[in-house]
Amino acid sequence: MGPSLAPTTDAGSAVTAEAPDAGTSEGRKAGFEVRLANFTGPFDLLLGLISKHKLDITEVALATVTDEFIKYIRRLQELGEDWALDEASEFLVIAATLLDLKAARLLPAGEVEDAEDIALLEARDLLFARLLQYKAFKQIAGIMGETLEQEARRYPRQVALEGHFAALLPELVWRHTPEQFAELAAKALKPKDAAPAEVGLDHLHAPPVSVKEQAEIMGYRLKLGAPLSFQTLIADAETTLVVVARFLALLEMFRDRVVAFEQPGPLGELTVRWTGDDADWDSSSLNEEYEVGPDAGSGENSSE
Amino acid sequence: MNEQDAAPDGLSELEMLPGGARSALEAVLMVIDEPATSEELAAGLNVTVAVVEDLLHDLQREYSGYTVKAPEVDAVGFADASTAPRGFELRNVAGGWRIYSRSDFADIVGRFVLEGQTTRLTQAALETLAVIAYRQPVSRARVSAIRGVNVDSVVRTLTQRGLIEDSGNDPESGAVLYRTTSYFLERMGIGSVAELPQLSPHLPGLEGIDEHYDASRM
Amino acid sequence: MNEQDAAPDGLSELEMLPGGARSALEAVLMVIDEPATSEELAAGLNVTVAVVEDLLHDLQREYSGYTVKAPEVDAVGFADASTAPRGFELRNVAGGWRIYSRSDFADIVGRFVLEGQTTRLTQAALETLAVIAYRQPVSRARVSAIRGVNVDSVVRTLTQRGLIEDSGNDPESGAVLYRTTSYFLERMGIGSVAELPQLSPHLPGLEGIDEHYDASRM
Repeated sequence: MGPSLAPTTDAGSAVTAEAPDAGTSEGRKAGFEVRLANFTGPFDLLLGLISKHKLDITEVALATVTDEFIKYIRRLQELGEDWALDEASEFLVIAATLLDLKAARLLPAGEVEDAEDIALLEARDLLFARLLQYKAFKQIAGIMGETLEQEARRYPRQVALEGHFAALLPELVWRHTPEQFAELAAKALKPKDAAPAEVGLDHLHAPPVSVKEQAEIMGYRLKLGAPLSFQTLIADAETTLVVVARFLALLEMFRDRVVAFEQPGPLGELTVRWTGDDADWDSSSLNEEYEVGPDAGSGENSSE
Repeated sequence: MNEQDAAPDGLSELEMLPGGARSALEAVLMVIDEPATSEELAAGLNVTVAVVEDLLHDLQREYSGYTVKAPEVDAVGFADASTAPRGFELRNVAGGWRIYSRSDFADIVGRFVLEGQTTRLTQAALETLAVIAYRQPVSRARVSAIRGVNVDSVVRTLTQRGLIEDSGNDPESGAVLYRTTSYFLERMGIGSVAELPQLSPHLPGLEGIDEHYDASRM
Repeated sequence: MNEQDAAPDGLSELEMLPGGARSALEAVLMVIDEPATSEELAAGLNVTVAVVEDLLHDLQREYSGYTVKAPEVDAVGFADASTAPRGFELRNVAGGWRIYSRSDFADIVGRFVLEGQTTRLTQAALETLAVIAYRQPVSRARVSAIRGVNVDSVVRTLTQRGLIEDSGNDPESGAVLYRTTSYFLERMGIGSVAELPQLSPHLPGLEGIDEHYDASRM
């Protein structure tokens, strides 16, 4: 089960993100709907998107996808759905994946020369490998689900031991004092996962990167006045994740009308210029969606 | 009891299943833990009590090795069951029917049961017992939620060991509730569960833990 | 197989009992509450593993309605089992043998066995379980990476359901590693994880993703 993606006749058409409870009749329906119950993860969604766009990733307008998500998440928030936060945080993963994919696809064929191009191609392969893997697991999960269901139709015989056999059991060795037993109880009763108050971070491989924080860093540099190329802006990025976060941050800042872009042509150098008239601008005006990333407390180390 | 159209005994529906009503009844008998009355069995199979009782007696005789001519025999027919007794028997104890291992094999079964038995409780069993002792009466589902693992088999072991027992059903969920036994108190060397040491020194700040678990239970 | 005098396989003792070794084995199967291995059963019956496995397969076939000619048939003989399947079956799951009600009767049996009934797993839980089953032992981080989402709460649910368990820590990262349990095997009706379906046929190219996608959608 994935998001319900009705095929669209017009690839670039406007999209609608429908509420989970909206009338979602199956079948051919123009547009794109994400149904909460069917949404199980970014790969799921990405598979859906690729499917929708017939695998031609260059036709996936990133802005469109972004808009789809933002609308979708806003809608959820309006509805007071608790899931919105989780999904918003997953958006970053999707966006990064899409960016990788798109960047790789945009490379002119046969012109793989410098290391960066190769790295991008590798990223694409890696992504496809991950998608394939995910798809395989998804199918296997389907099979396992059917098996479990089928097997649940068989009930094991698990009856209590007949009294005369139970009586044969050797007397238990019991060495616990009431105090030791109480200690055991205390340990057993202690909540295993202390609280939902804390979000687990141990699933993250890379150190957390906050889009807001990156926006703050770039805002600081750009506000100095001189236009900077994207290359310059990411020159000090230690990981790909930081690059992605900075790119996303720029998109957000663009929406916020504090930066402008110039690019002479496809694959040309992207120049970023500060256009905000508000010298006090800071990342707090950015979209809430990004704030739920692994590092929610952005502002703290904002001054680089 | 439940009139079908043409079949007032309800048999026709069951006869479509492989082995028919007899096998359906066997299926039930094989997995129920508590003895079931003819009425309960009849209701579950959707046949009349008379039909169920006929079937029960047929099965009982068949398991004991007598030749049975089941009434619903057809062309293929279970032309007939073996004449050697099976390893199990169907018994009517205190008004309820259940399958037991045949008493002829008690020595062998007893030996098997003792094999690999330990005289001490596993850590899992001890912890489960502790949870039950301090939260009784309590359902398996709740113990499971507290322990974070499925406790079905451990609860069975503890019951078997006489340390806990069924104390009726939860009025709301209908789930079986468990409590500790007097044998447990004996082993602990205390007179009542009220004498169990207070948990509070071991559980700082866990007030309201009950609600937490109940909420997260399902 | 049935040497009387020297009886190195231990059968002779059992053959004196009504129904012989076969029934003795059945009797033991009646009291186990989790799958028992051939070795455990052999030890309990005091026969060789080979003998027990022959008997197990005979019983299995017999319960399923096949005509069995047991090798140790004697004059009285279980001249032959019925041709209709019984209401129960003997299965080898999670590395052990156990009696189950036949799935044809699930609806009827379900009316009696309310407890222990399992709710269905969500799609997210199934996918996580699949990844853990095929990649075990595996950390949550790795499962997360494969599924592209945080799996913490799903892992907790699966642990609570007894389908997966902690299997120690990764020597390098120190992360908790998870593996499937024997309860998982039981629920899947397989003997070991090696019997899970092959993953490779599900790894074609992305072409035709539409169909797959739609097909797997519901």
